[in-house]
Amino acid sequence: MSNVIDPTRLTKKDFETDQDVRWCPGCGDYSILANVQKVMPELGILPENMVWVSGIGCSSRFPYYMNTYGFHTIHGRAPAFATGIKIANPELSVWMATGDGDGLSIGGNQLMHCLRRNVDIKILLFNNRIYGLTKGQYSPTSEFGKVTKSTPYGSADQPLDPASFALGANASFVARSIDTEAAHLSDVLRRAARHSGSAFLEIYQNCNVFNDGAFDSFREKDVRAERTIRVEHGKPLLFGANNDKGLVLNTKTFALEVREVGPNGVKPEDVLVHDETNPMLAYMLSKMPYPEFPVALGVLFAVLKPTYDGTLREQKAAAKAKAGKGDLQKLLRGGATWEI
Amino acid sequence: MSNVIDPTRLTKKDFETDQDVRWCPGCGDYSILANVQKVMPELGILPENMVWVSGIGCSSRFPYYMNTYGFHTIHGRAPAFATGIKIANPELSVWMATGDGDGLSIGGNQLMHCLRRNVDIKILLFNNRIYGLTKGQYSPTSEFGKVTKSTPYGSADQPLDPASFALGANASFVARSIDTEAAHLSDVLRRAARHSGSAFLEIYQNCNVFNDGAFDSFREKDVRAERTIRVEHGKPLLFGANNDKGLVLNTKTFALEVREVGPNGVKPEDVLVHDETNPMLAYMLSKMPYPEFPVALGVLFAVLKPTYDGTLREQKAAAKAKAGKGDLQKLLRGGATWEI
Amino acid sequence: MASSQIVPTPQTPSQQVVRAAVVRFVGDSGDGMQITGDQFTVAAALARNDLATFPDFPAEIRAPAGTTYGVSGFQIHFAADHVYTPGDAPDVLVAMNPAALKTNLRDLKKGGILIVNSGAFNAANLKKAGYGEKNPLEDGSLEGYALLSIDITKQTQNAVKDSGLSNKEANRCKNFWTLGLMFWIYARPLEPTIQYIEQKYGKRAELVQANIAALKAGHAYGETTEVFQNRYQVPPAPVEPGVYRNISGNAATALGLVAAAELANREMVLGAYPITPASDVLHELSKLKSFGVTTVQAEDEIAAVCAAIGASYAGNLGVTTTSGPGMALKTEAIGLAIAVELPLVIIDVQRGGPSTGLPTKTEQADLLQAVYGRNSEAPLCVLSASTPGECFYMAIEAVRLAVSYMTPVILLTDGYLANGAEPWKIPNVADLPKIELKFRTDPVGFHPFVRDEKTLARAWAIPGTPGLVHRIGGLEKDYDSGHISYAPENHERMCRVRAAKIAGIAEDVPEQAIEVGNESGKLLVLGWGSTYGAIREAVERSRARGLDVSHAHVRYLNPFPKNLGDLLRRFDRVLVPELNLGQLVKMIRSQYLIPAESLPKVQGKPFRIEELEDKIRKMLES
Amino acid sequence: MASSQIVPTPQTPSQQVVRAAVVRFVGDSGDGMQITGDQFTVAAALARNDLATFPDFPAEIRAPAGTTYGVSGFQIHFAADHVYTPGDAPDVLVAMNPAALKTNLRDLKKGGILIVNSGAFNAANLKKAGYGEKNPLEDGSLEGYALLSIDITKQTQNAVKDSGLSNKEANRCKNFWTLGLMFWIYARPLEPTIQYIEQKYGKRAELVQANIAALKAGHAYGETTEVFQNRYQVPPAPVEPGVYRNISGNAATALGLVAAAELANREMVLGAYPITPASDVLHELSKLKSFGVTTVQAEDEIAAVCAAIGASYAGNLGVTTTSGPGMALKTEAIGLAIAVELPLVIIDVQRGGPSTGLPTKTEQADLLQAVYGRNSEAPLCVLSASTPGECFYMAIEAVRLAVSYMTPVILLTDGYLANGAEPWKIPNVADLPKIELKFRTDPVGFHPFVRDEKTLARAWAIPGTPGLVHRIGGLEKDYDSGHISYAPENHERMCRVRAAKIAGIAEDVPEQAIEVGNESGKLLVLGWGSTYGAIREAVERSRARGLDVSHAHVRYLNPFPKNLGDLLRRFDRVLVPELNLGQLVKMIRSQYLIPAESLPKVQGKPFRIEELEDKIRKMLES
Ligand SMILES: Cc1ncc(C[n+]2csc(CCOP(=O)(O)OP(=O)(O)O)c2C)c(N)n1
Ligand SMILES: Cc1ncc(C[n+]2csc(CCOP(=O)(O)OP(=O)(O)O)c2C)c(N)n1
Ligand code: SF4
Ligand code: SF4
Ligand SMILES: [Mg+2]
Ligand SMILES: [Mg+2]
Repeated sequence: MSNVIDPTRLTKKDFETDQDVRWCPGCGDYSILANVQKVMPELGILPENMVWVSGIGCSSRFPYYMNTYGFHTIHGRAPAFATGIKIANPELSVWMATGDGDGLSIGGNQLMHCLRRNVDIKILLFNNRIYGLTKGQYSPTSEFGKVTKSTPYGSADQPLDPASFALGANASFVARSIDTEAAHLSDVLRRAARHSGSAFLEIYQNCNVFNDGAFDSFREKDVRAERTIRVEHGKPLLFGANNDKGLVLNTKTFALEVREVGPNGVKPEDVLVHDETNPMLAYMLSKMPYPEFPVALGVLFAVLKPTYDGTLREQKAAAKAKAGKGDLQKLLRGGATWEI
Repeated sequence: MSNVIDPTRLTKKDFETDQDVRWCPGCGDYSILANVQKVMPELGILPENMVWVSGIGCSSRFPYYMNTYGFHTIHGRAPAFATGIKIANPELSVWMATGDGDGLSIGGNQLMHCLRRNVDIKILLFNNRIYGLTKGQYSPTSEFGKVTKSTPYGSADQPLDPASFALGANASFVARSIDTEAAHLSDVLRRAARHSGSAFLEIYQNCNVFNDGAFDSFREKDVRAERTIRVEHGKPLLFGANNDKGLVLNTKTFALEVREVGPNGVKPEDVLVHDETNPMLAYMLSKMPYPEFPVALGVLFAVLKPTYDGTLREQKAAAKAKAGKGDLQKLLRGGATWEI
Repeated sequence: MASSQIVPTPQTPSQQVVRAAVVRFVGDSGDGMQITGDQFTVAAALARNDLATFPDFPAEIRAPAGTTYGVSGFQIHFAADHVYTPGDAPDVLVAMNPAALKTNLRDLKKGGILIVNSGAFNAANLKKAGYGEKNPLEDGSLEGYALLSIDITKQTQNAVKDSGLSNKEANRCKNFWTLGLMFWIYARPLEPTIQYIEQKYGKRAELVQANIAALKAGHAYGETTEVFQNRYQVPPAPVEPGVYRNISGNAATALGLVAAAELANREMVLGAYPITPASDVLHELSKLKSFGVTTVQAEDEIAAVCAAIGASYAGNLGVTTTSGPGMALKTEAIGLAIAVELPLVIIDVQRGGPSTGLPTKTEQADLLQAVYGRNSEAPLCVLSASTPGECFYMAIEAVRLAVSYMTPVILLTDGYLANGAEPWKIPNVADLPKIELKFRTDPVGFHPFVRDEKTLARAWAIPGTPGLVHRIGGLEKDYDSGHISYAPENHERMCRVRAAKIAGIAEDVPEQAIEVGNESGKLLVLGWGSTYGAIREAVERSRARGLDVSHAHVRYLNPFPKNLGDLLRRFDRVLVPELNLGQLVKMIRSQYLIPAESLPKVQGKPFRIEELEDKIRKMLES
Repeated sequence: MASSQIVPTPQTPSQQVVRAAVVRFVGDSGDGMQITGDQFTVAAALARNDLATFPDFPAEIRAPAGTTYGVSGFQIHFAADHVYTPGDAPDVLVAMNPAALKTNLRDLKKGGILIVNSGAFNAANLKKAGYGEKNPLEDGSLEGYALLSIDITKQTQNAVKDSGLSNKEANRCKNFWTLGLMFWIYARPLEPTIQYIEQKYGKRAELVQANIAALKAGHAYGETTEVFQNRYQVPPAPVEPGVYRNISGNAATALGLVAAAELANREMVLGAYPITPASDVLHELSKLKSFGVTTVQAEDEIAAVCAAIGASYAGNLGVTTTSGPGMALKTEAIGLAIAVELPLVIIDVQRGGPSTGLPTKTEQADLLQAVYGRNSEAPLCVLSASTPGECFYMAIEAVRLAVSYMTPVILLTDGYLANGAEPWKIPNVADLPKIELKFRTDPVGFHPFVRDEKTLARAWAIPGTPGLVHRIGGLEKDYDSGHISYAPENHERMCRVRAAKIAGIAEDVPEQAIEVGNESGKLLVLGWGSTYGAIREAVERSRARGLDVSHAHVRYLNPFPKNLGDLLRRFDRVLVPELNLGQLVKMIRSQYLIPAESLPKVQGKPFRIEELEDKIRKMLES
């Protein structure tokens, strides 16, 4: 066939569709799309062997813009569709795009069970802390007291932190990034892509129409270094424009503290070293209250454990190996029979 | 009226119904019921001001046996019903009974959102690690590889820990107890009852028909002291028949360790002291792998934050105070009008 | 009555009286067409025209400028006579860019006035709209219309150049320039809009000034240039005296619910999950805390309805609002509300389907789901509203029936009613009948399923009531004690009493009336919901042409009014037009065994009056 | 044919030939009545009787011993002629305790044999059963029956006393003692049951020995005591030659699905969430990994159906199984499957409702939900099975239609079919027709909604296929390109083509046949689903009495077989008996405008043949 592509020679173009992209001009979704389209060719997976699944929301329009197989399903249930797809054909690389409403409000249960089962799919949650598509109601990640179309008196809900939620659900891979930071986002996308099991990646995404500037206080160029911390496995948890601040454990109170590092502060050895296999540390990092603490970005947690689809595949293979491919006639005859 | 009861003179009898209790003989649910009926009179709440809400499952039959108002709803949604009840009438003391299937499988989303919102209801999750009512399928808390009616080859799911899940959902009160330990269970019930906000109490419960002995390895009399640790706020995290073992933090690996305490082991001061307001510690305790670590029982976490219903109530009161009780005629006239 | 023709004739501008007009504004989402339409509506209302409006939003939040799928529209029909619909085809089309022209031109009446912003007809926009290299303003393809091609962009920029606005902001004033021009054409005063601008932009003086300048400039353009042959005047309509406002269906629904709560003297809990086109009911109600309304934006539709049921159980009015896909999710819980017999009001603002379908478009295809879409025998009451204003009264009716019969009631509205608007005579609150509502307090003879002999409603005994402590649930209950019962005959008895209770509502609702026409005859057009206006107008026009046709409109869909069968049988033929593939017609045929015929339409849009007239003519000729 | 009377007459035991018998075993959940029933069934089957069985479980897992709601029952009807139902009223009732007697006596035929375990009639049990102080065995209240009061407890204890079992374990052997006695009465060999005991308790020799001892003792009791006047012999039935097994509806459904997967040469993914009475299909299928079946016990019904749809999308056979409340939850996702036109098989094992209702009881009340219970115009195919064995074939049919028409197909069974069983002639796999199934691979002219001209099915192009990369979703799609489209006429075109596709299935399914009776006449009894046996037998009996009545049974509920209307119109009257308040009858009346009459029953139990005969008689007399 003429359209056979060499998987090692894929380019960004191979992942772009000819569909008009229908997000609002200026929406953070554009840069996420661009980054994904940039990273995908590196994976050596042909577009035809990749499926993007989504629910409903602005973010869930994502599959339409990827030149791969795509399934824009119903609100909140993408993890279940993705699970079915992955089980039916484990050869496929299955990706999911969801929003803070789609994934954490109506779809909280599907997401939670997908993560705990460790189905081998990569999940991008676009967190804009608002319902974009339905024009501006608060979401489970909106701040307490947030005034929106549906909460003129301020929301009465305590928000959820997506990464803490994922850790509570026993996710095997939990990471965070920001729409505007191309390099960081690409790195984390690569890590997610390579993870075997459910990879959960929360991306702070600006909705410039209904929640503009939600993340400006830590993502703007001038504050970024002071207000975020980039965690890397095996590296000390340092941040600040001059890497002069660090996270230190107060063993008395059993709590993290931000400390100056250097002559006037703690010694570099006292700074905690990031260990992405440590669930406690990951949980702590996910829950650090802002703005007292910086926002943790990067791979907070990553461990390997059996995947749901892998286990099912093995069980099926083992059953076939043991019993041979099932004999239908024998099966129908089952238990006690008699002949007439 | 003749049936006015003095709330300070309530007895267990006041909370018992005349309905036949329809659990299997020997089921752990009986002792939970007995403990609840024992503790309720202490709260000084008249049965008529208490509502028990449940979903579907053996455990969800609970309301039928409490001589209070009760609503046996549909599978998994009890938290949403309870939320509606509490908002409609904040004077009511609202309690919920659920199971590991009802609360964590189909009802995971409702439970999660109820906990994060911090609705002022008390939630008892009977965890028997099995679906009792539907006769023995595995549940989200069943072990990986568990053989049940629906998983003859062993389950392929990684289980969820209810307490970790609740912490991931930002619950304000998370506790654990066991059906068979009356004193402990009663204590924790009292604490839950007094908590303002969502109180989440997981109770290990034996289903002697479909998952008999699920918790025997740590709840049997002879092993109990060695295999469980009773956490108490402000007290060192000691366990063992002679309180000779303790939980210690390895500050290098940032992980908990079990250590002998005493001349051959660590000093008593090195043992961690339980702080129920520390979410990190709570998360660690909830996730300690068994049997390398003991099972943590008691109040793992408890903090105060605004309740959902309380905030809504205040908003309503404030709005009325500010605008006066709404004037319907004025409202109907709304924006631009014209007269003919 | 029919909107008249407005064909410009070559004479000097003079005020020509027309009985009616249909105007449509179309432009980019960012062009402010909805504000333009709203202000034009207010002007027509203040001039005492009867009117109906319909906005048409794109599905995208903010589609890229210039695209056909980003076009936003607003149509208004205003008249000196009664108006029942926003009109079939506009007399005047105002198109702010090529995409808007492309997607709307075919609706414009032959010879109608076409006002376009030529400033937006640049190469890029023409291409995006799919015109390619050709400019329709120049290639003669618009010859059949009274084309007025004005560079509104430039005109506006000139008008506001002193305001110090950025170019981008200056451009945003285009809509007020256009409005000014339209006000000139229809001889409307500018003052109300000036007041509106002052209120809206009050905080930014430069915006106030610029927008007013644009408005006046547009008006002056009409006055001073000679392109216009005619100005039009639409005399006041003979409407009932009273205080009026313009109201959309969603706003009316929200107000009806609040009014009902007040009439029943109960607080209300709305459990809702946002969904187009129902979200505005949530938005409206969330403002009304001082009326004792609590809104719960739940995590999903299931939790939303369950919270509402919980609230009803505890003695509040539990309400939930949604649209098709959300309805599908609520059905299990609605079944519980039926089983435990608690009041619950469910508003389904229908939209195009199946599945996600056409979320911003209208449809009437949830009827069968509403009546039958639950497991087992789970009867409930289904109502519908026919016009935006009627949503108010049907919402009250839904609450009344829900609390009187201890039952869920589904009120069906749709995207067309929800967003469409009409002038609404504001009722006098004192005149609205109170809703009787009593909680059980007497323990003597009490059990939770003890029934009122007449209504068959069970007792509503709320938690907190001494002496009535009890448990309810979804398992079958003993008729005589309310305890769980699996007894065979008891189950049948309970199924039948639940059915009888709902059937009995027919005794408590108005008999079916004929809307227009005779009480018997050759043809009855039987409608329900938002098709009201189109059917009514089509039947009136047909009767004016001497055809023997009547119109009846069903508001009570389950149970039907008790005289409906008799009424239908008085006609030789019955036609049922619906915005679906034939749902009410199924119910009618099954219940009355009459060969009612279906006129289905599923295009995400209402019927045109003409389509209905054609069908009526054909049926009566054949 | 009718089960004959077994009235004991005072003579020495002799083998009396009867053409049929109905036996019911009832006792505590712990009394092993289901095992007793199963073994008795195997014995009847081996004796080549035709038979039908029905177990009746309590809703409680293990209700406290001695309670009425803890009674577990098993009924078998076996005969020398064709058997269509488990029988109306037992000829023999075996009651192991007072509660069992209390709840079942009224069903026993007048004069029937009543065997009771008098050992269980102690004060405590009598009270729990609600007999108070009175012992029915002693107060003469059982006079109308051939009462055999035996202390089975003591007899069993004596029989097994050498086995070294504890008292509790010894008591558990009662059921085999009882079975031994029943085997004597019906002259059955003990060997197969002995083998069964050996297999089942093989690991514990003392249990093997004790149970066999009990079985033999019961048999000997019949032989040696003189209480029995008669032994009965039911001759073999004239059944088709072949290899038979006993099969329940749930087992047949599971096997049908696996067979279909094999016939289509596809692997299957079942997404299911446990729910009574559907769970056993999940249990059965979860064993069949070597057949390429993967079962996903999902977190809820929504995830279950979504996983199945995902699997279909990826090219497997997606199946989901559930019951009423679960169906309600799946409707939104089923709507998506309709919109994206993917194959999906949905098995709804109906149970008593509304809401949680009567979870362990049967009902046919999900029909309207299956046909209409989705938002908007969302047509799909609905099938039903009439007997346990037919579940196998209808499951295959569901798969065939789903993949041929790229559509969800709902197969309705019910609790009665699910748990009831009948002898089933095992088909020869080689004789089952293959299911044609082709994935699209050709990129030329491809778009995801390009259709087969004949079936109107869209192309099934699965991920992994080079050159066919595409996106699908729940928004409306352009007919000609498959891209998202909100165009009005296109939406109507798509709605109509989806409807036409489903309607077209009528061309591809068997025409409706008359089951029993003439092709035209005075009365047609039209049934569907599990009422098959009762209707068939009632019609046969009525015809034997000379009444002009026929029976037709609809398996294809949407669309109906294309000749159904014509067939119905050949009868003066049409009666539609259903285990609901009248659902099929609504569809029939609406579609064919014939005054079909409803015979509803909602008691959680099947029709009795007599009820139907009565109704037929009344209708033909009136
Ligand atoms: C069953 C159902 N309920 C509600 C909706 C309406 N709806 C569509 S998207 C959405 C929220 C989207 O929020 P999020 O996932 O955060 O996406 P965003 O638009 O912010 O990217 C809602 C409520 C729907 N489509 N289906
Ligand atoms: C919508 C719905 N799906 C499924 C069921 C069937 N069902 C009833 S209880 C239950 C699981 C109960 O498990 P759990 O909550 O752990 O309760 P337990 O019986 O173990 O106490 C299931 C699946 C149902 N009643 N409703
Ligand atoms: S509404 Fe917000 S999230 Fe949605 S496309 Fe627009 S900017 Fe992006
Ligand atoms: S099945 Fe298990 S959980 Fe349910 S009542 Fe019986 S012992 Fe208890
Ligand atoms: Mg969002
Ligand atoms: Mg359980």
